[in-house]
Amino acid sequence: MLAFILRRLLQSLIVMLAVAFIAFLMFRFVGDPVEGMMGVDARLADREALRDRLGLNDPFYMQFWTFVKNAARGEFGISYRLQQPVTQLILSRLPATIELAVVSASLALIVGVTLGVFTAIHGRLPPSSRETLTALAAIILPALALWFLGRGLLWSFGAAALIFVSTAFWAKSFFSQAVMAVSLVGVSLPTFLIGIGLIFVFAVELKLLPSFGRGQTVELWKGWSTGFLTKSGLLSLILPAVTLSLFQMTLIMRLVRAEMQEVLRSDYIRFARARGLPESTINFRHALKNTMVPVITITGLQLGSIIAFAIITETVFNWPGVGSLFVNSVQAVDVPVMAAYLLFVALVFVVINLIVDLLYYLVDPRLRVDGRSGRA
Amino acid sequence: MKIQRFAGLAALLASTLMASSAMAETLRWARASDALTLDPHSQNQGVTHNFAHHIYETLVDRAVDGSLTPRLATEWYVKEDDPNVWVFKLRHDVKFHDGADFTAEDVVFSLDRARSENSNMRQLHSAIASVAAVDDHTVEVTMTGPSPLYPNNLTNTFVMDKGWSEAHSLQSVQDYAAGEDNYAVRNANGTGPYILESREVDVRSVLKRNEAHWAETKPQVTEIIYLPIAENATRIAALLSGEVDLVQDVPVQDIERLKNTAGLKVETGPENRIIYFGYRMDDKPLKSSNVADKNPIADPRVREAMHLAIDREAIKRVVMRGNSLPAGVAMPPFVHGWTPELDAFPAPDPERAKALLAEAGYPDGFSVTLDTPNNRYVNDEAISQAVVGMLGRIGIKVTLASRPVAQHSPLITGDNTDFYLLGWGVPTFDSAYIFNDLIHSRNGHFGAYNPSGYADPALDAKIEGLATEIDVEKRDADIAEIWAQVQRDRVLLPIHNQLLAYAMKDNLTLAVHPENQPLMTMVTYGQ
Amino acid sequence: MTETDAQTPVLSVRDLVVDFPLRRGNFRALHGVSFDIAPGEVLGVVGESGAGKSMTGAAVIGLLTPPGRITSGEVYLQGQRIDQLPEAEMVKLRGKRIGMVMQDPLTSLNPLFTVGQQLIETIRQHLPLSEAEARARAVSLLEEAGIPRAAERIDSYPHQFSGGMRQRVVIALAIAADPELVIADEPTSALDVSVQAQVIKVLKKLCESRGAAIMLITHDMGVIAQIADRILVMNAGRIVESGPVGQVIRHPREPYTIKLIDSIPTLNRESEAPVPAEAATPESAQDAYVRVENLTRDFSLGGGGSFFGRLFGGKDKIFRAVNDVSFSIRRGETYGLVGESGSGKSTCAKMIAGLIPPSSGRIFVDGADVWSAEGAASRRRNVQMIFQDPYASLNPRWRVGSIVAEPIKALKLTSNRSEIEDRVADLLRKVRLDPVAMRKYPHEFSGGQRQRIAIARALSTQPAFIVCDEPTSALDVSVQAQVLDLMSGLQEEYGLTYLLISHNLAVIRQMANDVGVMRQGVLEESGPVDEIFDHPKAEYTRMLLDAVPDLDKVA
Amino acid sequence: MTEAPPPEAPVEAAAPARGFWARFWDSDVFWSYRHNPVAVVSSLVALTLILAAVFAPWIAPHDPFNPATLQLMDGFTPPGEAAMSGTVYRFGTDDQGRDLLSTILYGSRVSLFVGFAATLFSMTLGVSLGLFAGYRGGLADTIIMRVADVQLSFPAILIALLIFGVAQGVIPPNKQESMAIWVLILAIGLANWAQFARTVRGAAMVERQKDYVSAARIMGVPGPAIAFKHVLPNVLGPVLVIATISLALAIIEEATLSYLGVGVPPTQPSLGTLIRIGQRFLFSGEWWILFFPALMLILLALSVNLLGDWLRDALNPKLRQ
Repeated sequence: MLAFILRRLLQSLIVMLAVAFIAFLMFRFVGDPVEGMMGVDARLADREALRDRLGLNDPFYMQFWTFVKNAARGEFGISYRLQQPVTQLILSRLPATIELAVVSASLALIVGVTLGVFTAIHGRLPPSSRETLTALAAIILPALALWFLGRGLLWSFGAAALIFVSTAFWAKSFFSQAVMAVSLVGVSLPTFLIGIGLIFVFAVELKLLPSFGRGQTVELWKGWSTGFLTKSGLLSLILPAVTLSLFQMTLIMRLVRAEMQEVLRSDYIRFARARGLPESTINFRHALKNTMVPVITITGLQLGSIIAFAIITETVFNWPGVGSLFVNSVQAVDVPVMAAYLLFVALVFVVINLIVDLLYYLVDPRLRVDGRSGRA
Repeated sequence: MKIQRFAGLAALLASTLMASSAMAETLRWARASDALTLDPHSQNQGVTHNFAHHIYETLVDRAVDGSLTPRLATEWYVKEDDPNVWVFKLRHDVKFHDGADFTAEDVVFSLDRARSENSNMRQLHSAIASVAAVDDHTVEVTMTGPSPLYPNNLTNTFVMDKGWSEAHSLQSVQDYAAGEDNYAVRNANGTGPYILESREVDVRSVLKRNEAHWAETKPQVTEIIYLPIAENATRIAALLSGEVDLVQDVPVQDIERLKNTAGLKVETGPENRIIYFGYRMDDKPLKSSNVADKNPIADPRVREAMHLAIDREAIKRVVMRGNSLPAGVAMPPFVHGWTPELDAFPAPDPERAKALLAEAGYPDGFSVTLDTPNNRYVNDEAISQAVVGMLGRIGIKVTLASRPVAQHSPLITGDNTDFYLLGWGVPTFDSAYIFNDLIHSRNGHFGAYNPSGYADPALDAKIEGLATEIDVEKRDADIAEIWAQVQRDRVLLPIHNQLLAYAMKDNLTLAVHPENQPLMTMVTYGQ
Repeated sequence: MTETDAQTPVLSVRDLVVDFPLRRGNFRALHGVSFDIAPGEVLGVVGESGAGKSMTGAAVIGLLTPPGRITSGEVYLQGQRIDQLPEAEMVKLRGKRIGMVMQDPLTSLNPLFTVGQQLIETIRQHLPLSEAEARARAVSLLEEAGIPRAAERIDSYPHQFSGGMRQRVVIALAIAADPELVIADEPTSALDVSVQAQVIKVLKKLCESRGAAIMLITHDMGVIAQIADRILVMNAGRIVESGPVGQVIRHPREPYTIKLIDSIPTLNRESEAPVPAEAATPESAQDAYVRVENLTRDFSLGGGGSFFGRLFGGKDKIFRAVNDVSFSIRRGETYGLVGESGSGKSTCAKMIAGLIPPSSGRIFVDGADVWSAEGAASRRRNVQMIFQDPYASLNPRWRVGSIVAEPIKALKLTSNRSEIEDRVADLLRKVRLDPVAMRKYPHEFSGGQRQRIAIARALSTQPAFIVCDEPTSALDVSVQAQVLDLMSGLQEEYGLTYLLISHNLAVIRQMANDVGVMRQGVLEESGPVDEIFDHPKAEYTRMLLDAVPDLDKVA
Repeated sequence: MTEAPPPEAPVEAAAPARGFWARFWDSDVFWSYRHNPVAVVSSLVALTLILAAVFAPWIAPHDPFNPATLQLMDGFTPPGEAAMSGTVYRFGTDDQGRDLLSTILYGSRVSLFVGFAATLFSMTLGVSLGLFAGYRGGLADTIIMRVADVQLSFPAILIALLIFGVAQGVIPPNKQESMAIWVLILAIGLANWAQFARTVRGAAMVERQKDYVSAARIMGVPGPAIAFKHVLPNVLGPVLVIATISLALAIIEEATLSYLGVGVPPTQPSLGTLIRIGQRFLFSGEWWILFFPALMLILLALSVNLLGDWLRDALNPKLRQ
């Protein structure tokens, strides 16, 4: 076990180094940082001088070595754009991103797993055409009625959505098939479009939710400011969290469904039936736990990528997290921030991977006992 | 991070206490980007200066018409016996936010700091030989030579408190290339009409009215919440949903919609910025052209054809939705040296343009790549795109290369472009500012944004002479001559001057500032 | 109903019809099956794959896989009709009144729950017991099922038990709530012979002590002979014959039953011993066509083997799969290698065929070391292999013609297309398949046919030596007989030399001249087949022979 | 043998081998296609869109990629209304006076080309690496899969951004526009190979244990030949499924990259570029500039995704009946 963790740590180190290298390689090409730093009046000679001072004229390997050396000490230098220590900058932005990521990840996980299980259990039989027609009629007719009554499209859509959710109770296989199809819309739309659409509907038209930022924040501890404790903070979280989670939610749901269907076909589930266990025990005790084993890895990786994935969501909602910091830095060629951000993402990846491995140990007794490395 | 906690509490308190007071007016001010730093001498950048103007003050200020007005200096003149010395008389009874008195020592300190090694403002003060305080309210600035226009360079140079700065070791500007941190980046102590309450970079800054400010009339806005929102759509959405009161960077296409929205209004006005196209016009072949043996643009007839191909009115009407002033000269009307004659432009004449091309030996046109930024100027990419079409119609096949400005600018400063779009603001309101960087041939001190290859030693000498010429009439004549030559040789291909638009709640009034540096002190409430 | 007895049958099935509405039309799996099981009776249901025997069991307990359904007929449990019960009622029946044991103990238990958790949840589902009481009952059940130190092991996970032990757990689970009937679907097919016998005994003992009847579904007549009271022979969804075990096995009436029983190889030599090849003088090993000398093979169990492992000083765990094995095969003869799973016999086969290199030791075929550079070329021509699973040994995406021709092309024997085609047709005829087969894909053939295609492929390079790794263990007995016949025929015709790997002692006895018995990588004993089978020297061999269920042991 | 398999094909000899089309029509996959209305509809939609894109030069009323023919003054004409020049544009025009119908046809051509080429590229790369890793095992496997893991945890967009950034630096500025589309393909392709590699590697590890591979090895068929001739055909099913989904993904990624400001030149816009341009006019009332390209993108991605969904089920042997 210890050896295993050590081995993983070493691998992680290699991963971090590789990412650092790639990041570094890329930054040489994204643009000239001097441009943003000097302002338009600067003379060519001054530009050259600054390049020299920044070490941009040093040989490549020297620059990389300096970078790694400093990064190992948690030193990423001073942001070219904002002229503050990068570490401090990233730390001050971290709470926003982590809160957003945690909420979206939980949302994706809870809704994804629930829907995945639901569709796996109830989606085995295609809905009868009668069920389909009743359900469709129940959804479309009230919506049309509302529209004709002049309540507007949003009301109609709202009503349709509500009734659609209610089909989960009375038209289960219709609901699961429909969820499968509708969920594809979530992955067929670019995230930024979803975000802008949500802003348009919920902020501009309905004026229900804030369109940008984090609302009021409260400082908890050592600069960790949270939006969880204020109403505006919580309201501000809704749209970005939904936008960010939609994609992962769809993936998790489909993954859980596929794995669960596989598990439900296995011998031990058949045997559990033969033992006379009730359906609920079979689905939620036996099948679900077995489903989680393969789901953990992929989900872990997916959730890890939420933080990096947030760059687009954060941009659209002006969410003050590390993602929007990164995008702003890319535009200004703020190399120290970009490098630190990429390493940060790599770090998240490495940590999540370790957690996933440990979770494996917890969930799957086959790994716990013989203590050998590798996943079955 | 202490500020933040404090600010949270303060904001809470403030909002509860002041809710009843009719005088208290909070303004939520959104624009596309944040000030880069609070250090007033670190960056020479518009947004940063704009923010700093609320906290710090300059010696002289510029009025909307471009003229200089007193601010911390009440009067200034060239010393009678020495044309190289500028004398500034300072305002009395001015206090910094921390209560310290404003004196000549502070000005000396600030000017020295602004021209120190790491300051990005030092270019503006490169002609200074020394600065000295004569008495508590008089400062003498000795120049290396006659500098008649020097006060123009002072409109963005802010005065810091010497005592406060020394207490926080701020004598030199942050050398961030060396990894230094600096107190002034995140803290401010100025004499300005607003006091910094809290600041989260890129997120929000809160400013409170300075009740001890020297000005007689207090601004109506008692609190400013400054909110940078980078995405255009999100920024406009925030205004539409009532989450902000004022949006400074309004995309032209949204002006109509906002005007027609109940409760909102839009103010528009010209910006002191010219949008133009530049090209390589020396004899070396173009890098991106199918004509490999020579440079077609070097032929004046080709340049004329290109000018004739452009339909500025169409660009104004469609791309800019009417929000531009088409230009015939690469100089905003605010700038000293501008005349209506220079700014006249010919009606588009594609037929004549084609004939000229044929005459020059390119009956079938030629191909060239146009480099355009896509996130810098109002609809920059769309303008370029429209021009691609117009040039296409006379046979010049243009490939459009569109980049963020961070990648676009190096192409120009690094001589890596054949044909490009650029915008040029003129903070000094003087033609020399344009000539120095756009017209003068490139060397270590001039022509940083002139990749045209256009080089005329006589013209260069004339440009250099403008800086020290005291004889106003002679200088004006020189400027006119230079412009005449530039226009004759068609060194630049001007398109238009940008119009700025500010959108706000309709109970506010704020006029557009030509340098896009509006002061919230100017905001008035009521119809 | 025939109620001559005072007793009501535990299970009574009448005219059971099961249909599978498939897309190519309806497939009728059971065509009106009727039978009774008396209380405490053990009914053996036997038949080849596709006979419908498992289907009958699944239909009784109500666990037909969709879209299968009972179209008509009736099922009574203790006189109560159960085939039309709603699912909610059926759930209460399962486990409580009808228990079930499935084939594969490795997959029947949920790997993520301890044995105890699974037992306790089953017990508490059916009996009003507290957690502690259920646990006590679970322990005693495990003890009864013959699990040593049951009280400790109850908290172990399934993977910590061996296959045989797991099947005992499965049996314990099946009888946890004292059902009246236990349906055992091939309960021993996945187990080694030595374990098989014990598990059968446990099943019988547990059911006897509770008076539970058993419906024992199996393809193995031997197992039925061992414990069943009555036998039901099924074929193609119908009952062919039924009656007391002794009677049916000794005096089968129906032609199908007769054929079925005839095709079962037995340990007792009925026919002639396989004739040694012409020059069959028992010479020294020098003459041997295949010679295996001190063959050893180690496997690393990982952990320490990799680069990182070494970096952290992890110890390389070595597992010796084959340990110093030597034997030889004379030209034209068959050498049988027997052993249970994990004995290393397949590893031997793979080393000889050139699939995995030995750790030490040498293999000579026709005098050439097959693992030397020169030997490899001759090995490819001379050595071929036939595999166990006819479904996995043919590439499903290739046409049969290409499959059979592959060795010809790989060894560049000829590249003329029509010549290749002729040869393939010829080969297919040799294995008694229509040459049209070459245009089809493997999935269009049955298991026996596929194994013949595999043989045709093995023959296509005209090898002298064929390694046969369990060539018939995936096949039904009647098909097995055909394939074995074909192999013998080909051996005679072409003077082939075989290495026959099998866990089935009867098959070895029937086919081999010499035999080697392997156990845990070691060759326990080796010698002429009759000598070893009739006078086994090694304890292990004797145990193996004893464990084989034999029709002759029928009570 | 827990239960009887469905009846096997008629035994022995003489059933004639059927023709390709007959077998195709009767195959399980096509049967499930014929009986799945969602699959039929989505494939028809996808096919229509793809054909419309391919034949855009013959269908589209204008050539939006030729700037010389554009009427700037016709810009922002609403759908169905007469423009300044008197022309009526069915879907309206955009800010450059381009006919939107033509533009989305041409634009989806670009998007589809990028999508197909990127998918093909990532497929080739992923399948080769996956086969190599799965068939070879050992250190090569560890390294490849580790890289794939890392890659999977970085969103494709981020990776594509990085690659795009590097390409910007490597390619001389005046070549960048002509290379842009290839860089895009490379970037998206490189960002998506890991899914293929993982799947193929998993499948290859299963396949290489199969006896037909052993049989080929005994004959001395060399490793790469086994990997490609034997293993590859048997892992193509899941590859096809992933290819479908990653086609949709590539189209969306291209759009997102355009949104972030990297991508094809605006004079030859893809759907993504059109959406980026269009979203500027979301609040200003010119809804059609965003609406039609977005609709096209959704239809395209959704129909391809639905097809992939069906294919996944149809090719899953365990779901077959």
